[in-house]
This record gives sequence, C-alpha cells and structure tokens, in this order.
Amino acid sequence: MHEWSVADAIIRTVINWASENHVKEIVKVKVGIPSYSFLDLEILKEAFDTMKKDSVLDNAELDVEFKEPTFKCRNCGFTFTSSDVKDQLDSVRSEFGEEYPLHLMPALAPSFLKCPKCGSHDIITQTQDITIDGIEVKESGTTEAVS
Amino acid sequence: MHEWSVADAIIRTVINWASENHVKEIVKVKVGIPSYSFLDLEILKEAFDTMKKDSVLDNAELDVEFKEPTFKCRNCGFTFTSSDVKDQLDSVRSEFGEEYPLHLMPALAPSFLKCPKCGSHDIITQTQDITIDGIEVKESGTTEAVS
Amino acid sequence: MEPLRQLAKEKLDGKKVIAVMSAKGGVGKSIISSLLALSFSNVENTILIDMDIHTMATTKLFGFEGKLHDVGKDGIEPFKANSLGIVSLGGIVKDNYVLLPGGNNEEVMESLIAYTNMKNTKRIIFDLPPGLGDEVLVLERLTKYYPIVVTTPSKVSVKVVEYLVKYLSERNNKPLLAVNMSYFDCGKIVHPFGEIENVKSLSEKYN
Amino acid sequence: MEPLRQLAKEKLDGKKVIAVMSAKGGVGKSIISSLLALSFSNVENTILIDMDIHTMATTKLFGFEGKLHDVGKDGIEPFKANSLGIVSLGGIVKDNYVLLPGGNNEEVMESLIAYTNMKNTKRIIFDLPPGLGDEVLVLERLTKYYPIVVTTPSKVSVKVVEYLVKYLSERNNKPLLAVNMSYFDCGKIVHPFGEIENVKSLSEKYN
Ligand SMILES: Nc1ncnc2c1ncn2[C@@H]1O[C@H](COP(=O)(O)OP(=O)(O)O)[C@@H](O)[C@H]1O
Ligand SMILES: Nc1ncnc2c1ncn2[C@@H]1O[C@H](COP(=O)(O)OP(=O)(O)O)[C@@H](O)[C@H]1O
Ligand SMILES: [Mg+2]
Ligand SMILES: [Mg+2]
Ligand SMILES: [Mg+2]
Ligand SMILES: [Mg+2]
Ligand code: NI
Ligand code: NI
Ligand SMILES: [Zn+2]
Ligand SMILES: [Zn+2]
Repeated sequence: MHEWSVADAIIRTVINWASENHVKEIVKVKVGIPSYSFLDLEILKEAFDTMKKDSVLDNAELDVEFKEPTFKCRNCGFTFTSSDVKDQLDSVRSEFGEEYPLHLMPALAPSFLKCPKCGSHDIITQTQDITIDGIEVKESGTTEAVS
Repeated sequence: MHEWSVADAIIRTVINWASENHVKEIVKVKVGIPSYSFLDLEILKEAFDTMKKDSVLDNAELDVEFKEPTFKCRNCGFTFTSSDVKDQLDSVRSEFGEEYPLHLMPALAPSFLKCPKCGSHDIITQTQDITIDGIEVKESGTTEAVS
Repeated sequence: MEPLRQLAKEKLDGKKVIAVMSAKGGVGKSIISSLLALSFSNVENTILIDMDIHTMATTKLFGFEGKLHDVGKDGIEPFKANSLGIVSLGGIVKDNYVLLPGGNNEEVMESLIAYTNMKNTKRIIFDLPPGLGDEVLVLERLTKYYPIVVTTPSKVSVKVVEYLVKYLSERNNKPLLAVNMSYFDCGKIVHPFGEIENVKSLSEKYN
Repeated sequence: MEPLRQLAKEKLDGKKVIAVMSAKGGVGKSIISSLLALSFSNVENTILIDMDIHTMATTKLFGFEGKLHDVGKDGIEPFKANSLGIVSLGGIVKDNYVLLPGGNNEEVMESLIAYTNMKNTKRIIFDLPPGLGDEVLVLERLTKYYPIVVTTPSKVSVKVVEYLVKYLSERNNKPLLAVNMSYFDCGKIVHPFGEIENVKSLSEKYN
C-alpha cells in the first residue's frame, strides 16, 4: 500500500510545479524508481489515477522507469547491482512481507545489504528514492523538468 | 604548516598506486584543491619536493589546480561560490589565523558558511578535499588516473 | 523537484510542531518527549515521531518492540499508546539494526515524516537524536518548529548543549531550555548530575 | 585514489587501536575512554582521539576548551594531559559549533585521523559518538580495532546497545562489554540506572 504514498508525493510535487510555472494541463509524468523497492506498478497507477482527479493532472499518464542503481562497497571497492544481491533481497522480503523496509525507504539499503565480495555494510548508491524525470504539458509541446 | 600533511597524503597515495601498477618513475602529479582551503602553493611545493626524495617520485613535478566548487543551499536552493562568501571566509580566517578550520578540513564548510541569500547553514558542495586528478609516468607516455 | 520533501512539507503544513533536542546524548530527550507527548495527547490529537534512527528508543520505552507499522493508503499508521500516536523507524525495521553512512540519514528522516498518516493530527512532537546534523537541517527545511533543548545540569552537558542554543538563537528560533533535574531521594534530595547553578549562566547568556 | 584515506590508513598501520563505542548516548563512553587512555599512557605512548564531532566532550573533560591544536610539519599536535596525547575537533574549531549534513561527517572523521601526528605513538584510543553510522564505517575502512561497547544497565540502553553488539559479532569483531555501574553511596549502595541483571542476558546471548 506504500504505492499510495508514492503517488501522493508525485502528484503534490507536480501540482506544486504546475502552479509555480502557470501550467494548466499535464499530459505525462515520468518517474524513476529504484528496482529494489519492488513497488507494484499496477497499484501505483491505480493510486495515481485515483488521486489525480480534479487537478491539473486529470488527463495525465504515469510513465514509470524502474532503475537499476549501482552499489559501491566503500570497504573493498567492489561495485554491484541489485541482481547481484538477489538472495539477500529475497531473504529480507520474506522476513517482512510486502511492506519491507526497502519498499518504504530505499535509503535503508546499506543496513540490509552486504557487499557480495567482502561482507561489509559500507555501501553507497547514487539513486535512492523516487525521482521525477520529466513532465509533458499540453500547451507548447514537450517540456522536460528533471528533478 | 598543514601543507606538509597534504603533501604527505599525496605522496603516499601516489607511491601506493605506483607500487600496485609496477610503475618505476613518475613525471607529474596533478592535484585539485578547493580554493577556500587557502593552501599556500609555495609551502606545498616545498613540502612535496622535500618529502618525495628517494622514491618513485624523485623527479616528479607537482601541478596544482585550485578549484572553485559550487555551493548549494538546501534551504532555499541558491547556488554560490566562495567568492560570493569572501567576507565570511575572511572573517573566519581572521578569527583563527593561518591554520583555520577550512584550511585543515574543507568538509567543515557548512559549519562556517551561511547562505548569502537566506542565512542557512544547510549547504552542500561537491568537491570538498584534495583530489589526485592525473599522474604522468615516464615509460609509455601519458597515463591518466583520476581519483 | 523533490517528491519526498514536497510530501513531508505538506504533511507538516498547519501542524503545531515541537522538537525536543540536544547536542548531547543521554540527557533525557526521549523521556521528556514521551511525557510531553502523552500530556498533549490528552488535549488534542498528537503524534510523537522518533527521529533517532539509530537507537529507536521510543519502541522500547512504550513496549512496541518487534511490531511493524501498518501501511495503508494514507501512509504509515502510528502505533497507539492510549490516545497518543507513535511513529518510529523501529516499526519499519523491526529488530534489525540501522547502520548507515551519513549521506543516507536525511532521506530516511524525510521518509519517516513524509509517509506518516497525519490525518486529523493537530500536534507533532519530534524526539531528536544527539548531535547537530541532519535532524536539525531536515526539520528546518520542512517546517517551523518550537525547540525544546534538554540538558542535565552537568557542566559537560551544559557546555555541549550551548552549541545548539547558540545556533538556534542565531536562527531566531529561541528555544525553551528544559533542565532534567533527575534526582535521588535517599533521606535527602541529591542531584547526581549536578546542581542548577551550572545552568544559570547558560540561561542568562541566551536570555 | 583517495589521499585522505591513504594517509589515515598508513598513520594507523601498526598501532594498537581500541574503539570505545555504543549506539546509545550518555552511557559513559567519554568518561570510560578518558580513564582508559590515562591508564594506558602510564605504560606506553597513547593518543586519545575524540570522534564525536558534534559534542567534542574531551576538550571539556580535560580543560582544553578555547585552545587550538598546533599544526606542524608532522601534522596536528595532540594536547598533553600528563603523558596522554589528546586530539579533538574542538582544538580545530575552538568554541564554534559543528553543524554538518551527514555526508560530510566521514571526511571530517578521516581528516582528524589522517592529519594527527602519531610519531612514536603505540596505542590509539577512539572515543566514538552515539549512533551506528559513519564512525563505525570509517574505522572499519581504516584499521583493525578492539571494540569496547559501553552500556549502563538500564533496559533501554541494553536493548539499544545490542544493535552494536550484534553487528560487531556478525563482523567477527567480538567486543568487550563494559557496564557503567555508576552508583550512589548514601548509606547504602544504589544503582540509579538499574541492576546488573539487565545486562546478563545480553552477555550470555553474545557470549
Ligand atoms: N528524569 C529522569 N529520571 C530517571 N531516569 C532518567 C531521567 N531522565 C533520563 N533518565 C534515564 O537516563 C537515560 C537516558 O535518557 P533518554 O531519555 O534516553 O536520553 P536521550 O534521549 O537524551 O538519549 C535513560 O536510561 C533514562 O531512563
Ligand atoms: N561512572 C560514572 N560516574 C559518574 N558520572 C558518570 C559516570 N558515567 C557517566 N557519567 C556522567 O554521565 C554523563 C554522560 O557521560 P559521557 O561519558 O559523556 O557519556 P557518552 O560519552 O556515552 O555520551 C556525563 O555527565 C558524565 O559525567
Ligand atoms: Mg554523548
Ligand atoms: Mg533519545
Ligand atoms: Mg541518546
Ligand atoms: Mg561522549
Ligand atoms: Ni506496498
Ligand atoms: Ni598551513
Ligand atoms: Zn566489499
Ligand atoms: Zn539559502
């Protein structure tokens, strides 16, 4: 159900942006989400479509890109992606169920992941949470606004 | 006198790199230093030339670029450089003298600087400390190794 | 564009916010914020949010260890202690430790605020961690708040806490100073961490 | 290539390193690390490094407030308390507060280590801040160390400290558990923060 909060954050941000930029109608919102948050795309779109009603986003489409961020171990220098720690992610998900910590807060990743090479939690990653990567408006063609 | 420690850090890092890469002679080391650390170039070169003796850096030249990092205020969004806060930097330097906090630790900048627009300390900057931006070796022409 | 921050800001908009703070650890922030929150919850809908992401003391103080927050369409549902709502990272990570590089702290803190269901809530009380870092910067980015700075009367604590009082005064956000006069009654009243005199000069200096 | 880290690693190489740690604030880390360091300094050249960059308690405990470290060709010269060397960020920022976003913490901590003059020093004792963050990650990146985990016997402190004990055990860096049995003698011995029973189960669980 966290998808509803994510949709809420997206909608409020885009409405705020539209207001500040005197935009009347938005056609598409492109968002980026880290793959390891395992957000459910169908629920996210349902939440978005429900909550966008009667706003500048009434006719907007949500375009979601699941991103595959790179992790870097600060202890040994090894770089990896979430597919390299699939077993760890599966283990955490089975412990918690759907609303698992990295679903709610991707920034918690270092607490739950260990470097596949040396076992350290000393991990950094660039992309951690939801991003708004583009907005298309009705009026004068395409406008890109990157977060 | 902090310049001696900076030279020490540079030399040890390059010697370590040379050893790992079986490099016998280094011709030039390029380093980057944030402008607001106010390191003294002459003292830095003197320290480098003194401490590099009898090593793979014996004939190496130190090439220093003083960088002008951009600061961003996370409170109001304003971006600025150290020339925009010259009065603040001068004030701190006069309080402390030569070995002022940002001379020793550029990462302390947010504690000593306020956003010129809103007064907040909520400031981030990309470049914070010394970087080794390039190494030239004698053997097979130019090798660039960026930190 | 920062969706997380936008949501956190809007969640707090119109709420009455208190931050129980100190630069020093173990002075009684969690004890005092809990007692304060319980009192306010008898008057109006109140949520206590534990921003100490490493200790998560609030779940331990209130007996919610091992429990997970429900997450609904309106967000993270606070635990209930009588009429008080409680939100803690402990209700998200259960009994796992939280070990993080500093760069990740602010996003976790912003998430805790952004994703909490604050519907019908009038007052938010933040229990802040020790230190002078992200917790102060994040709060300032998101909302106006009323600062309560906690100290014991020990000399070291008073000196450390002065950093925060000085900072808040510079930001024109004058705090209420709460002195934790934890005492011991063993025939006579004794104050193990010192006497009130240690605090008086701090009070006078910052009015 | 990371010059700061390289220098910090090489400075600590060959030194005997103890880290006085806890996930909880105000349990006595600074008191215990100071007493420990003073003891060791009677046996071999020892430096106490205060890694708590927000409180900088060590300058206050030893009376070096308002003083600046000398900086020579060999680096930051420790303050001297008899034969003990002391290094604190307080000796760099004087009486200014240190307010930083979390992403800056590790660099300040690495700098404090990298730039200290450790010539002729045999033992380094780190007084760590509360929490479970950069201080632990930075130390682990730089050196092997012997962990001393401090707790009071209060139930909340024991539960919070378990996070750190669990983490260290997972990293095969088994700590010594130091219980701060601060007591009060007012005709009979009383332990305001609780009795030893609260700690026994933790000790047994992690052997
Ligand atoms: N007034 C008080 N009376 C009794 N115990 C107290 C009091 N204030 C704090 N304590 C105890 O001191 C310890 C630290 O308190 P805590 O509220 O966790 O501090 P902080 O949140 O500032 O770290 C806890 O064990 C708590 O039970
Ligand atoms: N054993 C003890 N006896 C008396 N006072 C103590 C003792 N341990 C800690 N204290 C006091 O408790 C407070 C917190 O101690 P401190 O060493 O600063 O803790 P930490 O470094 O864990 O935050 C200080 O005021 C200190 O003087
Ligand atoms: Mg403390
Ligand atoms: Mg607390
Ligand atoms: Mg604490
Ligand atoms: Mg301490
Ligand atoms: Ni969900
Ligand atoms: Ni200098
Ligand atoms: Zn690794
Ligand atoms: Zn600003």
